Amino acid sequence: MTFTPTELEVEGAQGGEAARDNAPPSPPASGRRLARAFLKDRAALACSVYILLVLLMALAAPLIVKLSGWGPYEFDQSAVDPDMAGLPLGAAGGMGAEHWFGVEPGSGRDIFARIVYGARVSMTIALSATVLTSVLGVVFGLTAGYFGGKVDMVVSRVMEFLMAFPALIFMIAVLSALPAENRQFLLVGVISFFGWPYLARIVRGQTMSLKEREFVEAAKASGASSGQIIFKEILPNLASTIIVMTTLAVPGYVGTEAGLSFLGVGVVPPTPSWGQMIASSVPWYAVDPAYFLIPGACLFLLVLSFTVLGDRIRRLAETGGARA
Amino acid sequence: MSEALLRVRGLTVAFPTASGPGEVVKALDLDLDRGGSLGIVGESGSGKSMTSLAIMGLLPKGATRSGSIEFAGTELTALRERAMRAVRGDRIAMVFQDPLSSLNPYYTVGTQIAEAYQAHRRGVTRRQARRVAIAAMERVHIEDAARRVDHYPHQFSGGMRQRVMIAMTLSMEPELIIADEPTTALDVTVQAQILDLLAEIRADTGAGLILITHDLAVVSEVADRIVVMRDGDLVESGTAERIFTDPREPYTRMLLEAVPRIDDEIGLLRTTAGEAES
Amino acid sequence: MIRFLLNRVAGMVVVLFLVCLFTFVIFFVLSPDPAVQVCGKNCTTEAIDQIRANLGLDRPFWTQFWTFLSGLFAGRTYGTGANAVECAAPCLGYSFQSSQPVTDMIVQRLPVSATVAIGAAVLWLLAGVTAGLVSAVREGRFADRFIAGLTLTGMSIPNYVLALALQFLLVVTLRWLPFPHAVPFGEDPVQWFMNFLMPWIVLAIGAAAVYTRLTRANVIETLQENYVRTARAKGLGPGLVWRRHALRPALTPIVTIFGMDFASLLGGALITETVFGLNGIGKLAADSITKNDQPVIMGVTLLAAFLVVVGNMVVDLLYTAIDPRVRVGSAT
Amino acid sequence: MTDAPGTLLRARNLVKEFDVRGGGLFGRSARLRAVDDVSLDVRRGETLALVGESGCGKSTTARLIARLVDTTAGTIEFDGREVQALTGKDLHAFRSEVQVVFQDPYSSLNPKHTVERIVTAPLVYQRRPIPGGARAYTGALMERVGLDPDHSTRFPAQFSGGQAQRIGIARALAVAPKMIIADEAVSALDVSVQAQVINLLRRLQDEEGFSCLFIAHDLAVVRQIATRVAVMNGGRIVETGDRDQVFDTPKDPYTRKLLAAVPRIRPEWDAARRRNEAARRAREQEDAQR
Repeated sequence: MTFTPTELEVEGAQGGEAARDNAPPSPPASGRRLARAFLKDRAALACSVYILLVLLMALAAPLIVKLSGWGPYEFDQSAVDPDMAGLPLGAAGGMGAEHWFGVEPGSGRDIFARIVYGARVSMTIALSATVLTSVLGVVFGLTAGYFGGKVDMVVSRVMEFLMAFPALIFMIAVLSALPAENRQFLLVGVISFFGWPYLARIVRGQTMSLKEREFVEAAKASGASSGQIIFKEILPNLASTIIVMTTLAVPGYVGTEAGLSFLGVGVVPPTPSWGQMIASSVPWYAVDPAYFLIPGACLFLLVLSFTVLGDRIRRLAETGGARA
Repeated sequence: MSEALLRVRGLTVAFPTASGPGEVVKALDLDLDRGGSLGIVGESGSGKSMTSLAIMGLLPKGATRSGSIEFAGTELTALRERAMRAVRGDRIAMVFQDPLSSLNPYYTVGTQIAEAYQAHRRGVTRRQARRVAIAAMERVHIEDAARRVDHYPHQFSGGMRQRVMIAMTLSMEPELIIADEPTTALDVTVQAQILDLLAEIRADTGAGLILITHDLAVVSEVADRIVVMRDGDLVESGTAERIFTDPREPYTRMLLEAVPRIDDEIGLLRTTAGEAES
Repeated sequence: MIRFLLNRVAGMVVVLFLVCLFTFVIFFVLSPDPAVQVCGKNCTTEAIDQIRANLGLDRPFWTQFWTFLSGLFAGRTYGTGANAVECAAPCLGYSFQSSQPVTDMIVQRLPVSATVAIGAAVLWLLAGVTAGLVSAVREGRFADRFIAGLTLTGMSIPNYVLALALQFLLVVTLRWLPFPHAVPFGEDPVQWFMNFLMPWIVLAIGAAAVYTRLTRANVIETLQENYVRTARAKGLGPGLVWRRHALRPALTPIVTIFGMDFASLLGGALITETVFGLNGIGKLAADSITKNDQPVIMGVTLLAAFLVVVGNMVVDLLYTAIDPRVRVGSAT
Repeated sequence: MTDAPGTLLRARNLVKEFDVRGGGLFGRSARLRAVDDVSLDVRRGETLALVGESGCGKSTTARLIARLVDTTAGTIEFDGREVQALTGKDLHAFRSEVQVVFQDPYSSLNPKHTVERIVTAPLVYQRRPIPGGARAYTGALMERVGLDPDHSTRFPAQFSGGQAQRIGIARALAVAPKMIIADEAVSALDVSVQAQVINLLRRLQDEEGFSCLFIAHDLAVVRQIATRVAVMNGGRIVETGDRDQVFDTPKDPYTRKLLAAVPRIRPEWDAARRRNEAARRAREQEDAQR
């Protein structure tokens, strides 16, 4: 699994350049102009629509399942063929009016319902992890970057230490060693624990360069406290970086959650998650391709949407900056 | 001796913008005699740097150039890239403002001086090129040149880096040196040394010089002809003495009045008409 | 220079020590009693106590940790008297499941993982840098936008989805490739190559996408440097300007990232090896997780961390060798 | 040592050292002495110019006096109080008595804040009421520095360099300081704009009577604005004196070297220009009368 670090590094490096290149700095890109540019971009629009759709699906899961008729945990033995080792009856994995996306081989559970509920799990975990990482990353990055010296040394060493870990293997190791209760909380915790340094490092770097800008000294000479300087003077200048970084982090966490569930240390069955659905489809892919194609495509599209969106927001933020 | 070295007529440089092409240099005329020195003066955004890049054929992507640039009888705008490359560095050399970023940090200064020589003189061995590099560095008074030739740009001070840049142009014995704000990034004592060096080299080699600067005092010490630019327009041109003793355009007069003098009366500095303070 | 080296080595030792400690805490303190697991079903209290004594689990935490650490460097002996088992350095303990030494298990699997990693690395480096260069040269044109679309897709596709999709397409539907099975290189090189082709592709795609973007961004940025303008002003031809003044500075940072990515891949490609049934370190880890075979998981984790830390250091040294600004300090 | 009457700031034997460490366990640690035993006085209402080339320690000295960095040794006495010892309320009071105008007008203004927020920041940070409300107060200050008060909701990037520097001056004036430290405040500006800002500073000083510590590398600019001049080299002050004494009869060899290096327009050209200018004016007047 190509984990996100290197990619984040790329983005970070660019973001850093953009922030340092400031002669003369641009006016803060007006929200309305950005929105207009955004609406013109069809790819970005399509991606937002898909993300919204998945979000909506996750939020209204019980309602949607009522409409489709089958719950995520209900077995439908009538939809599978016991003579064919439980292969779904009918073409394309049993797709039809009864089961919109077909059924799982063997158990006959409705794939649509499991996709809907899986979206709920995946989104909750990815978004919570993103929020937690962002908070940790911003707080530690700002603190280390602004205060420097000993504080910076401690935070930087911790970050280096966490980043030196083979994160995926270690997450698996930790999760497999820890008890299986409250897996979802553990997942969020473990993902965030290993994830925050990547944002923190970039925030730290930008804070260090912002700190050298004279407006920080001006604020200090005006009697501002460290807290006021950090939150009132520096943080507003980091806003676009943080937005871009978090948007780009979401797909990473969606992928990580799915990957961990795929490996069997993520969400515990029978709770559905997309990664776990793909994992359980491995023995069947040759005979029932629909079983892995559907969650696979859903997952791919979600990650793609977030990546494209993050990419577009970054470009908007940059050109908004260049168009002084 | 008053044979023309450079004759620019109607030079226009434009960049495409959202509202049609934006002209940063507008119908500029320049003349420089062989061995003469021309100062181009202007404030930021006057288009003086773009003028030099246009002469070198090094405009950034997207920029368009029109008009005529005649160098020693050759029309540069009609040359193909390959022929222009033979002129660049060999017959017209350029010194840039920021010597640190203008030198490649990955190579020794010797390599960077020698590669220009090798590019223009066929069949030159490495050893020969290196000797040329050392000679050029000695000529710009870098002490211990034989050892310093193997040092990297970051191992030199700002003034020494600018000397390296000048050595680079010297190795080719160019007929014209274009120096774009060569002393702006330097301290005043170092600036004096670099200006002296440029004068010395001109006297030795008979090369023509175009000095681009925002500093009227500097240009008054170096140039015999001066061109004043503002927003891409040529405001006024003439001999240095004429411009400094009898400026005809209001902008030139204002500029001269605004310069703080080290040896003149102290009083209210005159600024642009209408914007003067109280 | 020597000072710098010493600093790096010291830092590395500290990180590795912390990794050991961290791993050890998680596996021997937080997880359920290993002795019970080793003993299996129908176990008596005495038997468990015996195993505890053999494994040294009855001793205090720091003693256990020390024994573990010294085992890594000097080997250790399990049990006493006739039952004593000698475990040579670097000793990572014994598998609960197969009772094999973990070190041996890892060493056996190393060639497969190395093959997977090297092949994938060659592929992604070639593809990524080439595509990045093309993108940079054709900036804003069709080729650039096309590659940009490809990279976004490549970055977004989870590799197990890609692995399954490729298998379905190339093996099941089109039958271009055989079903993956282990064939030694000496026996049938063509089969061997076909066998590894899919894992290489799967692993390379995501990284290639990242390298493409990185190369593109670096090259475009370098071309705007003042020293590139100087090189052109000297009258150098486009070939020289590119080779000397644009590519070297632009590609240097890629070395850094490549070293780290490659090192972490050597430590096992869990998902890819599992999906394709390749008997590498990644699969070993995945299998041990399902069987809850803690010494093996721990061994693999330590190995992976070791590789990343060492890779990191090698990259730093390489960087020092490449970039004169780091290599030679400024004089006066 | 007795206090000269009217001395506002008295700095004695200032030293500032920076750690230049290699970092890590085996890093070689070195100390760089940026300011080395500097003593200076700023009298009420005067402008003391601190000149020197890059890296001579003049900016660090300014930061020490503004208490933006802590001293390694030495004392700074402002208006009878020891600056290093100030805390809490006293420090806030000091912050409104000493204000700084920085070199780079864009870098010194927060790009994400409006002019209004920037100009009133010193009052807000010191928890002081804004007389007459933020909008009106900003407007009045902007007028005083020659800016359009209607532009108070704009962002720094929407102004030119000279205008942005005026915003920086307005911010400094917001708390009616006793001393303004101008750190290369006109170095980044084009010559015509530079002249305007110098004139503005001189006018404001006449009106307000604040003292000024003017840090610069450009001797010609310094000569236009300074009452007294201190020349720095290698972290030390090599010469202090009244402006005319320093410029006309410099004592220290370094000062002489510095002065000799300044490029100048030939005096005879300037004289000729002034004659021509006078003649031209006379002609114009004649034309007008005709």
